Amino acid sequence: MEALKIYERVKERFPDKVLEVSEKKPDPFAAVAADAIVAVGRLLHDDPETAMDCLSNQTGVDYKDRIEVVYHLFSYKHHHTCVLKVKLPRENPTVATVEEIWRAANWMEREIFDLLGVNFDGHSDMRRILMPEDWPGYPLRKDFVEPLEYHGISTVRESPILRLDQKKKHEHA
Amino acid sequence: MQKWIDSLIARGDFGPHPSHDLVYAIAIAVACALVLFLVAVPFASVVTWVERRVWARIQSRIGPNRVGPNGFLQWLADGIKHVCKEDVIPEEADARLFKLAPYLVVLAFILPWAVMPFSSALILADLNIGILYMTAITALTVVGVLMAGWASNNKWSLIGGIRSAAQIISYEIPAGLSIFPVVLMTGTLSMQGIIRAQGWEPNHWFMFANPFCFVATIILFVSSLAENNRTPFDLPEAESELVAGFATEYSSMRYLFFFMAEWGNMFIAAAIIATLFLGGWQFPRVSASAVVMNALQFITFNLKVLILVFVSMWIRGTLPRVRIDQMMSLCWKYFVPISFVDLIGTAVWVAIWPDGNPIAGWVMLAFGGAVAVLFAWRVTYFTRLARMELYFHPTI
Amino acid sequence: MSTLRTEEMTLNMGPQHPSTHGVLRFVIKADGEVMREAIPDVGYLHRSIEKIAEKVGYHGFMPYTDRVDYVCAMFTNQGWGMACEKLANIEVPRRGEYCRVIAAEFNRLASHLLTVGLMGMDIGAMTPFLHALREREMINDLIEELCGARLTFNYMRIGGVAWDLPPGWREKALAYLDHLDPIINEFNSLFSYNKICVERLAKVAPISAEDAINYNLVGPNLRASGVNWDVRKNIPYSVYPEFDFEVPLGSGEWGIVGDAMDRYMMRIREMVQSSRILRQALKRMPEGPVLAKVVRNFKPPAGECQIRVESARGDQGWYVVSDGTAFPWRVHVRTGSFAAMGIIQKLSRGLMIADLVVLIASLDVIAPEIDR
Amino acid sequence: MGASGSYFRHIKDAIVTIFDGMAVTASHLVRKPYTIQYPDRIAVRVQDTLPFRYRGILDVDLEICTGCLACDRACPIDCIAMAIEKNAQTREIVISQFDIDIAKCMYCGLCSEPCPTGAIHHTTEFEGADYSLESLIRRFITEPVVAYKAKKGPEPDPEVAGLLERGMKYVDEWAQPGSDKPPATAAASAPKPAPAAATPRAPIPAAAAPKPMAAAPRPAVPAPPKPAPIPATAAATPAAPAASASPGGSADASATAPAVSPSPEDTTDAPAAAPAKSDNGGDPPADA
Repeated sequence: MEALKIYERVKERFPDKVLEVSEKKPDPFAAVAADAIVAVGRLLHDDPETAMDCLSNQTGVDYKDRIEVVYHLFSYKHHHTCVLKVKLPRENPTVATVEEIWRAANWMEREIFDLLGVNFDGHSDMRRILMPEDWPGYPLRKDFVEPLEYHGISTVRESPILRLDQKKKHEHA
Repeated sequence: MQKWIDSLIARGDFGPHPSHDLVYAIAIAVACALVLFLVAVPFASVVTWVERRVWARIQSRIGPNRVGPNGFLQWLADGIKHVCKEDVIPEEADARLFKLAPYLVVLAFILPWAVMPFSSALILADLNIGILYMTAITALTVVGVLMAGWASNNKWSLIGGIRSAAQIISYEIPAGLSIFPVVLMTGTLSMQGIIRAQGWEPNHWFMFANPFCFVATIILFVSSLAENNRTPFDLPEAESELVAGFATEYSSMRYLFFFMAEWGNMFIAAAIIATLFLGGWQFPRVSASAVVMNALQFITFNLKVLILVFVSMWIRGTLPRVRIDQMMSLCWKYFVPISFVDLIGTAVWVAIWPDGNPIAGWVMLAFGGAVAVLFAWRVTYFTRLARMELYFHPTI
Repeated sequence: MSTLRTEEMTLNMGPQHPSTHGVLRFVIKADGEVMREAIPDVGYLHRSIEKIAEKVGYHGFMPYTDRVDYVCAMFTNQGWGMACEKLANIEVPRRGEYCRVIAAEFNRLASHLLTVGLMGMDIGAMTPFLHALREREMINDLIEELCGARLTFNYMRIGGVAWDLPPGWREKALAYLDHLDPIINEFNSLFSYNKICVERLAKVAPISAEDAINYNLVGPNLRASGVNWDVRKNIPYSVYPEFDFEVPLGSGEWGIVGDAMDRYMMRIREMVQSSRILRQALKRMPEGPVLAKVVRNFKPPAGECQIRVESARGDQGWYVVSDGTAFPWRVHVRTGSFAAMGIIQKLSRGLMIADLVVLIASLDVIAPEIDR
Repeated sequence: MGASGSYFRHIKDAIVTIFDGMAVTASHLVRKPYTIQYPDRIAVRVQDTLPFRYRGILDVDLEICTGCLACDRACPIDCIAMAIEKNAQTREIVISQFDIDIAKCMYCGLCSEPCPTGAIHHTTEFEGADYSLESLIRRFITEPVVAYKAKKGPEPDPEVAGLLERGMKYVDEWAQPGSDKPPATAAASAPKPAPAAATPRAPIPAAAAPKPMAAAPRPAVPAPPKPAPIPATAAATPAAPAASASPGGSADASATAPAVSPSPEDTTDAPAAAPAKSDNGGDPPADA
């Protein structure tokens, strides 16, 4: 099934929860209300017409004014794919977990939590996964500033070469 | 040897009224030291070089070839390196047991040399329970290994030690049961007695005496691999699972001891098989001179042992490691019942042909030959399959 | 009778451990040799490649993709290239596609050789490992001649490849394939069919098809569970539809469908298929340019896309968001190893410690790909 | 039957497969080892056996460097530091700095790809181990040199001509966008028009070079290709006006302004970085 048709099916079922269906090329996506993602996911997963049995990819994007969680669903039965998005505020973004529908979401949601700071309600194991437990901030946010040191270990290596033009500027300053 | 020392005492070489016991003790100590330093330790060391070279060739590599001619002195370099390294004892370890463990392992490796029948005359002590002594002493390793695993205070080491204990004790049983057929046939436990009961011709070896003995030989060989923690039974030090098993925390000289014992035990295990089943030092009587004969016998014995050691290296280069439950099921489900069948079969065989069956010897030898021919054919097949140019070079 | 008081043992495996393929860590809760659970702890090789992508621009990110999965860097190259091409709607010249397929399939061979070799290493046989690495070296030599590097290839560019095949390379490659096919048979005789190997791998940690899909396993791990899915066949990309090859599936010949032995044999069988593809590709190589015209200052129109590439570790997803500037807004790689690590905790229950090693090796987990 | 059958089948399988495995390993005892005894026991230095495309330590032939800064801009990790100055009278470009941090370099080859003359190129040298990071910085310039400028007609200086020939051969290895192969002969890369007309602070050499790195505001229309490529060996160009695009790789945009270096991790910003030995204490080019 075409992705756009899938979005229409979802829209039939949840008319007010599908906020936007994009024609955006190359891949179209449907934005879903944050509180409906589990219901929509369950629908797509259980409906034999769509049978989205695989959460192929789940990730987050920081758009400076909002954070989006992107769900790439895929059906091994019908070999079709669709993209769902959930738009969340940047302050304390929270969305329900889809772990119960697709187990693969467990680790992917941990990664999103780790790198973008999105909280997943009902997640069974909401810990950081890639970064250390005590790392400050969420690295994939656009306003993340890397700390200069971590437990006394410097995180920067000064470049031993200096451009002459910059050096001159530096001297002027 | 005793007579020779007695004659020296009589000549007054040890003073006018020496204590005989003291002289004997000194003589035994000197003899033991000579055997250890001239045979055991060099063997255990040189064999590391041989093993690495054989292994390397199997793996399309060259192996150590820099120290000395063709890397022959690599073992010396490794030994010196180990001695020079810092001996680390973990803070949390049980230091006394930790230090003691390697000595026990080395002890289990040294003691069997007392009954090692190098030739008809070259044997320190031809005990009338020689083979029993041998099996009993080699099992002493388990104490050392378990102690090392426990004292390291490291969970990986502990698992290695426990595995080793389970393994060595289990495989004592098929190994012991495989020795009994020979004892049944010869009626003696003395090493020399068993060898003298065989002939120099292969069809007079106990391996080919009857089909049961043939199987017993293989079981004894595999069991000895397990007792020495060799591949495919190297679970106690399984490097991909337990890092280095019981030896994880060891370093320096103590680590060296473990591995010297491991390689030395290969010699001992091979010597047991050569003695029991492969005719030991038996050599056709080509010379009247006792010295020449003993020299030839010494060479024969060592050659047989080295071939067996080579096979065990070769197996190490071929097989993966079994899992602990599989190792146990192999022992208890396969080896122990088959060993019992062997034992009973040999008993029946001996009851029917108390002096052995000469035809059986030839038939079994022919069977062995057929296996060898089949094997050679497979080797040729694989050599052709890979379409690689042949390359003969003993050392590179 | 009073019962013996026992205690659960907590073992720490890794991050420095011989069989964790890089730096992984497992916290093992064990009852003697039997594990209650192995909890994976990843992130030791996290190099924030996705963040780097946002800062180096589209062309400049290509060498970094090599580091996403350094065992099969061609596929990450290709995934990134394809994602950018899809965003900017660039068509790669046919010869360029052929070059990509050839390089990628050689890389698949190299990667699978490493995997099957490591399986040997992990269950205690050193020889299969070195035999596999010997063959891998020869492939590396070929790739080195093709693109100048042995590991981090940086061979592909947005719009094609950076180098055409060097003169005489095709003959060398074909000769190598003639050499490799019997070696695979020999490897099977040495290791794959060995009774100990079969006993170690068969019936260990079987994954059902439902679990495999639910946990998003991809590539050989998925096919071993009997799911007929290969991106090369099902969502054809590049010039794969032009080649005749089969997709091997797990059969449960040695035990249960989807056990470690099936996953292992999947790699062996895929090597045979890769060799088939390579022969066809090398023989049918068309003439023409290898690199499409792409501006140096590449700025794809704003948009987002996902690309799926069948890498050696399975379906690799590249999700790229472009905002129309010279730097991608967001890049995300969904890798096979990351998903495979997610299932280990579930599978590990009731396995022995030695089986965990087999499980990791059979899932073909590569640390850099998990952490990125 | 079943149980006992499988019991004996296990034994049979074990014996047969182990037998075969042993035969494979035995057959390896008569095969040649694959090991190369690097570094001492080899007939030829490994460096000499490596393919031409091998990406080893970078080297720069300053004699043919046009000072176009393309490599500097292409480097994704900023390990190349280059500074040029424009002489207003002679309209020559003077290169006053050309440092490469070999410790940082990741050997991706992106710098030598856009080089018009093949001045910056990877050698087959790979032995770079040293005792300090400082000594891994290759400083190619000891005193400012005048950038190479393509001559009208064949290159007069035989030494430079040789270098140029080598450089062009290197450049030809790279796939030329859109152009039909084969590389070595097409001379697609024929003499790159050197930095002819250039305006200060906009190093147009980059624009004139075949693959300008500059940041075009939008994907630019490919410039009209220059007809009649000239054999590289001639190393001559009919004094292509700077405005005209290059012959071979005309695909790329003709840029307008030099881009900001696209790498934001510009560690060179770090203040007080760089001990920066003022006098070229650096090593000579890695050229063994």
